[in-house]
Amino acid sequence: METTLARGAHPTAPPLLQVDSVTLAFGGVKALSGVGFGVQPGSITAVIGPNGAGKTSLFNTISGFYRPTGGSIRFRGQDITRIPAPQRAKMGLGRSFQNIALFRGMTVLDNIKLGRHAHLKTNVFDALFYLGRARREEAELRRDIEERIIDFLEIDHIRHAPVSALSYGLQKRVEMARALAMQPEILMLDEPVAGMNREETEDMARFILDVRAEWGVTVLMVEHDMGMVMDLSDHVVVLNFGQVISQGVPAVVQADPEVNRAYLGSGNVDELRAKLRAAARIPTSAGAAA
Amino acid sequence: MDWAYLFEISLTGIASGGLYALAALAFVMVYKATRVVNIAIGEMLMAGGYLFFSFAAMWALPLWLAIPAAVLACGLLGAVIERTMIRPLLGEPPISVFMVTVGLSSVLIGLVEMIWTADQRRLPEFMPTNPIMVGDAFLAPKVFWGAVIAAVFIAAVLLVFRYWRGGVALRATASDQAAAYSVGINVPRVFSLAWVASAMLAAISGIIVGSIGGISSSMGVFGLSVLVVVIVGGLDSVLGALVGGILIGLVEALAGAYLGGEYKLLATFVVLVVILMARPYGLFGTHEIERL
Amino acid sequence: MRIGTLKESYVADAALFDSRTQHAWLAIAAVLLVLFPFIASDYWLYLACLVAINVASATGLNILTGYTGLVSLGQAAFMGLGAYTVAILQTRYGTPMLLNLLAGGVVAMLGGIIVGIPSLRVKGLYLAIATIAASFIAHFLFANFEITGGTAGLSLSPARVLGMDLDTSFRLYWLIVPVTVLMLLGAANLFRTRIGRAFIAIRDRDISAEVLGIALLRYKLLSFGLSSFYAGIAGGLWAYFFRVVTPESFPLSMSIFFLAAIIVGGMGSILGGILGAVFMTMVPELLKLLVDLLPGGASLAVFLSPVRLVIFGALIIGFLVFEPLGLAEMWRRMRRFFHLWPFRN
Amino acid sequence: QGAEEIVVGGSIPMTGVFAFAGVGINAGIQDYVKIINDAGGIKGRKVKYVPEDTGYKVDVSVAAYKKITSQNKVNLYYGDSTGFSKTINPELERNGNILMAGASFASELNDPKKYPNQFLVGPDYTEMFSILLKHIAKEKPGAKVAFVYSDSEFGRDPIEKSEAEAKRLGLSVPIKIMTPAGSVDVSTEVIKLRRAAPDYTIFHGYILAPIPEFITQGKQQGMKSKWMGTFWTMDSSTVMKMGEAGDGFMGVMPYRYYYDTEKAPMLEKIRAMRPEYQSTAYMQGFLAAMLFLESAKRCLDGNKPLTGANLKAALNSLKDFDTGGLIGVPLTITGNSIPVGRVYKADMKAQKMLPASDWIKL
Amino acid sequence: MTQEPTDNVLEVNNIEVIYNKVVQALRGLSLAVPRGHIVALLGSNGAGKSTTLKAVSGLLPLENGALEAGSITFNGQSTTAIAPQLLVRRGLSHVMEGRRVFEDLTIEENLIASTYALSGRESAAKPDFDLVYEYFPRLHERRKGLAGYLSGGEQQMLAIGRALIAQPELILLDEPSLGLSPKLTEDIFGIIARINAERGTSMLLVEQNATVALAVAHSGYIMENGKIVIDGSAERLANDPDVREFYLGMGGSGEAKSFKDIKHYKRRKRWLS
Ligand SMILES: Nc1ncnc2c1ncn2[C@@H]1O[C@H](COP(=O)(O)OP(=O)(O)OP(=O)(O)O)[C@@H](O)[C@H]1O
Ligand SMILES: Nc1ncnc2c1ncn2[C@@H]1O[C@H](COP(=O)(O)OP(=O)(O)OP(=O)(O)O)[C@@H](O)[C@H]1O
Ligand SMILES: [Mg+2]
Ligand SMILES: [Mg+2]
Repeated sequence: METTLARGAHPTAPPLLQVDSVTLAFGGVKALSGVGFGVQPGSITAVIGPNGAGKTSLFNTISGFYRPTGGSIRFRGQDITRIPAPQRAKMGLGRSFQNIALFRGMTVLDNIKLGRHAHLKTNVFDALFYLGRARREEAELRRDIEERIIDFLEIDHIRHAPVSALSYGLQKRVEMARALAMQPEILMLDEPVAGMNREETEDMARFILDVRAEWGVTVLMVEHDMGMVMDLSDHVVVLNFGQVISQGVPAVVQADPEVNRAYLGSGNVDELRAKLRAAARIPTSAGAAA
Repeated sequence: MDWAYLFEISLTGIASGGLYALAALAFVMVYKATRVVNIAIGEMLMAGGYLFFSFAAMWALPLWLAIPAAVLACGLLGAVIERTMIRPLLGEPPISVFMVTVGLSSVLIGLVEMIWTADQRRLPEFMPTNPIMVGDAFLAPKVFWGAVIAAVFIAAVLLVFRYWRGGVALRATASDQAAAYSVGINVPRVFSLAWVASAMLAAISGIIVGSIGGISSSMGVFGLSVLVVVIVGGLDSVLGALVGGILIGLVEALAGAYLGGEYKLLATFVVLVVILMARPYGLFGTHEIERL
Repeated sequence: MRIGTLKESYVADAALFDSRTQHAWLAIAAVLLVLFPFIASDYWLYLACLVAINVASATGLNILTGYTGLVSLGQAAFMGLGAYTVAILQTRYGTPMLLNLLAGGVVAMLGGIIVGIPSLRVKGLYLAIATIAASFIAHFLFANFEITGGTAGLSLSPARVLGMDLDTSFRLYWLIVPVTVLMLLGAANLFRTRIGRAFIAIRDRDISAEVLGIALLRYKLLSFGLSSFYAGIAGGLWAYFFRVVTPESFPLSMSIFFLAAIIVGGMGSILGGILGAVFMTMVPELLKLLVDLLPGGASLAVFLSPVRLVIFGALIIGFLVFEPLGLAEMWRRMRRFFHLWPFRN
Repeated sequence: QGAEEIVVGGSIPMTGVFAFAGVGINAGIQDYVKIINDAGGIKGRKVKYVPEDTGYKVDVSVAAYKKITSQNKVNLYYGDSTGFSKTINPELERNGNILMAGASFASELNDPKKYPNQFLVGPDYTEMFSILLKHIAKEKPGAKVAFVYSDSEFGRDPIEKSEAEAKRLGLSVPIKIMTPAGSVDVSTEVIKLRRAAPDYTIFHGYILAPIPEFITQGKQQGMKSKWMGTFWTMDSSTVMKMGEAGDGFMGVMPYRYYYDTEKAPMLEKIRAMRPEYQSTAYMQGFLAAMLFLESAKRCLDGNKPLTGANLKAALNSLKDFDTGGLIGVPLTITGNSIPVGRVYKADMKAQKMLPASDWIKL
Repeated sequence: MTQEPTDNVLEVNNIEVIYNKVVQALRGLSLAVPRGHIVALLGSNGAGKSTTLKAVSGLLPLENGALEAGSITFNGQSTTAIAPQLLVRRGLSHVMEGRRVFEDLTIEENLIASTYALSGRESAAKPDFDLVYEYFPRLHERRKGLAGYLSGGEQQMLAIGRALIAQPELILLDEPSLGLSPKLTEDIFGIIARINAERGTSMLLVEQNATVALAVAHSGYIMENGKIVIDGSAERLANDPDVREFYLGMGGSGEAKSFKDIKHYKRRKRWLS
């Protein structure tokens, strides 16, 4: 704690989240090896990297679903490596999931309310009798969610809909709402715009910017949409084979030849089209020979 | 320690475990392809036993005809069950289908009582009656031959799953029905096949079990031990059915011999819980893949 | 949006019964419940008490299985724990009835929590079958101990309240039905709060629930505990109702009965638990009444009895095939159809 | 008032595990009631029999009781199980107008103080054992007797007391084997039994299975034991199902068999009504009805109202009552049971149960 | 094989789809896939793209959906009465949204399962695993591993590989780029183009990434709310101002917009008026 305070005098603030040489293995597969980076408070930090690089695993490690085999994670200066997942949620680590993990048996509203779970105090007796605290707490929660989150994300028309009937894009938005209801200090979004077209991606980008501006929430996201990552982030971390191969401001990362080779590709439609035409001209016999 | 006694008891336990294994195999067939926990497995055995009884004792067919006829008839019953009760629930949660099989067991018991009355009955004797002696240890001939038949079928099924792509189709269907359709697997056929095969195995098992303990409309309780066996072995594992069957047979025999009859079930359930705590998917069951 | 459900405040929106129509229906139901004992015969009163006990226990199982997604085949065993606790307290110590009931609930709850411990690792149907173990272990305990009266079980004197013996269905009705109604209200309240939401989240996807701040083990055990507390109270009522408890009073088939009740009624719906328990208890009786109506009467009964088993099974199957969401869903659909009938506002 | 019907209610297990007996019981009661009604009823009052199926489940059985009693003024009631008899007892006492008997022979019920309005239509299970043991002690003094019984209330009922009784008679009990309910394969138990080498083995708590398998395997292993059973096993058709294994099987039977040709006018009547074989459960139901209605008759004869206490007193007033030969000796009922029985032995060639002893009274 | 450019391998006419007897997802949708062409189908979330594909491949009933009106013909034959697995065996493969690999099976077993698509085919072609491994060498490396543990991109490769085993005439591809890295997206689309060019396989391609979709497609459709709103050649679509703004993310003057400058209000799409 003291060191954090001491370093607070430095021009760069101490990182809100600090990942230090984190290693994670599944049997023989090393999903992460020695990953380290920091997330500055108030920043938008993006983690990018090829499929299977370990981005989601990294998120899972930060939020406590996986125990790292080595290394440490510090949040607000406190070592949280050994703290169980639910506790971390309570401390202010909110997140959304890559493969939508909404609770399909609940309405949108209940899904969002669930996000607040760790911050509520109702116990079984309160709940069974629904008097006093339970009643007050629920009313309070309801107002807060309606006024701050549902309005903000423009999902008022679906608040009573069961999530299973929503299209993919709306589900992603509800995921974000639920993560916001967790009152996070750091909001971790795993591929928030996957499966969205350009227009919907723009909406989501606006939400992310607004969340930071209005609520002062720090954002850590994994995303494959390079347009969005490069436009929004302050800091980009590139993973490959479980290792950080590059990090820095977007422009630096984009210029890194290794990142280009492993991850970005050409990124230019005309170039791509030319490549495709070329690919299409490969003689058919190549397949048979192999 | 009376080693001869221990040996004799264990031998018996292993052999009677073979009977469990065969019934468990019938259960596993259905689970493997359709993810249905068939709680009516005991009643399917019963149906097989009664069909055999009808053919052999009431219609007086010769044995070589009565047995296959009972097995085929039971297979037909399996097909009917699949077509009318299971297939309409394709895609519903497993617990619903589980409950359908609860209803099924009630229907089967009712039908048996309607057709054959609720009296206990004995099946005609058809197995060799010469006692089997292993050294000084005595093994009841029916149990021995039952175990041999069970072993033959389990080996056959293991081979089939090893070398026939139908095994893959079965597992693929269980894993994702829509995707199975989309790769050209005839999902309804897989369902029917699994149920027919399971019902036929159940019939064989029912004939053996019935010839040892007689048949009655409450014979379905045998299914309970079968459930324990498949859980211990792993719901979707053929090998698990074999190993689980033998293990449970052995545990029951030892508990019965050294502790007393009231400890038999208790011992098997304690074993069950201990194994599940160590291996939540049974000894050989497939682990569910859980990723966020 | 439907008329009649326009909310004026968030509080009104969160109320259990949200429309005037519902309030009217509820009032009618309450009046009927109060009037019922005065107009019903002993037979119907007996069935009403039995139904109420089953509703209480089914609701408990619904909390665990319907809402938390942990399938249990041990509900009867927990009822047995409650029933034996009450029987022992009543016969040995003569403690007051409400205390005994509460103790029955608590003992069953402890049993439930112990049985629930594997639920963190063992999932789905593996867990369901592991809970069968609870049935057998409970049976073993009941049958082999002095204090439980061995295989012969225990006989109780009637509960005494204010110097009055609760020894008729009429008198017991006034104990059983209010307790059940209270338990139903408790369960309904539960699902308006974070605890109920946590249960549902665990059912829908336990691993993501954990990352969202729900301590899995704690809530799974809580669900087991609550569910078996309900079972324990129901078992206690059962003990006072039948006044004999034996190890064979709480067989596995009874656990299956409760599971069937919530599935037929509708899992994850309080109304479903009620409808299911009513349905499953009453159908065999109604089928008998039906047989009585047929010409031929008693002699036909011999032949028709197994037919009832078939019909009973077929009804379960039929429901699942044609309405997998259960009676509660049918009810909702009907209500949508007549949603304001007959009270227009 | 004189024309009011006498009502016999019944919780009868026509489905479920006990259905085989329920069907016979039902027919037996029905037939005796018919005989009485055809003869003009009792003092001009007709008898009405109101049965209800229970599936052998206690709660359903109680529901049946409630249903029948709330629709009829019931005087006599037939119950289907020990559990039911115990559960309904407080209700009987409260009601006060009903005398009850049933399918249970549980020793616990043989207690006029605890169960004042009930009786057993025969010896209780402990008494059945005593009859068998008495026979054994006479046939082979000092014999070794094994008990094999099921892990249920029914099975465990007589074991403890009978072991003491065996000692008293100079017999030894080298082994008691309890089998779990519903077990199919009994080979381990047979091994245990063989090692104890009993002269006699008494099975109790079963209907048929697993007795035949026990005997078959026992014989295959060279056991020389004689095999015995108690009432519910002893129906002729049940024993005949044992096939070869059943030859020589013995057991205690309180009634005569349908086909017994000894002097029994009532059996002849039954054979006239029903030309095909009737089970011992039928006899039990028939006799229950006979005792019910005899008690009712005595009450009416004595101008006493038909209350439970009066009916029971009337029952206990039976002295050397002649059952028309259903039971081979005249009856005197002092308590809650009728402690009489005879050992019968299976003859597979004749496909009949033949007497192996005299009537034994305890 | 005779290839006429006007010959349509798939024709969908005026179909309507209703889910759970209440939710109408498609309202009179029509489209055609010319033989040998790649046709892109674009549209926003919930427009009904996946529903269209499921209607074609006959998988709707599995999700409580029903085709209420209209017709679908594959190779001139109506598909409505043909069981889904038989459609696959006749050469119509569907790569479903969200990959849907058999998680408990190894990669090799996933491909073996796919060989059922060849049963009953007259040409009795032998399954060609090598072809798949040649297109996707990564799969060869991991062929003994469980498919459930593959990363997203690898699962997508497997899903396409499975379709290839079936030697289809027409592949329905539902969002193949979902969750794939930019490079992998390019690679996969490269392979899609190759498969089309080398094997003449027709494709109906549903995709959110309009940029790459229009790069490989010959022509395309854009749908909203269960209906087609625009169609035309890939070039024509790429030059449509609305498509440029809402699907390709270009400002009025043609340069790419930055996500940082997005307005809180939006211009209305012309096709909605
Ligand atoms: N529970 C697990 N068991 C075994 N291996 C796993 C598990 N979870 C992830 N992996 C492996 O770890 C590696 C990293 O997976 P991860 O999901 O983190 O990738 P990712 O970077 O998020 O990829 P994508 O962009 O496709 O989502 C992969 O090779 C994957 O197969
Ligand atoms: N199984 C279902 N049950 C009920 N409604 C459904 C179901 N599947 C889809 N829908 C509804 O049908 C409409 C079309 O859905 P569809 O999945 O076809 O959209 P899509 O265009 O593929 O969207 P996305 O880009 O998000 O995948 C949506 O409004 C959706 O809510
Ligand atoms: Mg990921
Ligand atoms: Mg889609």
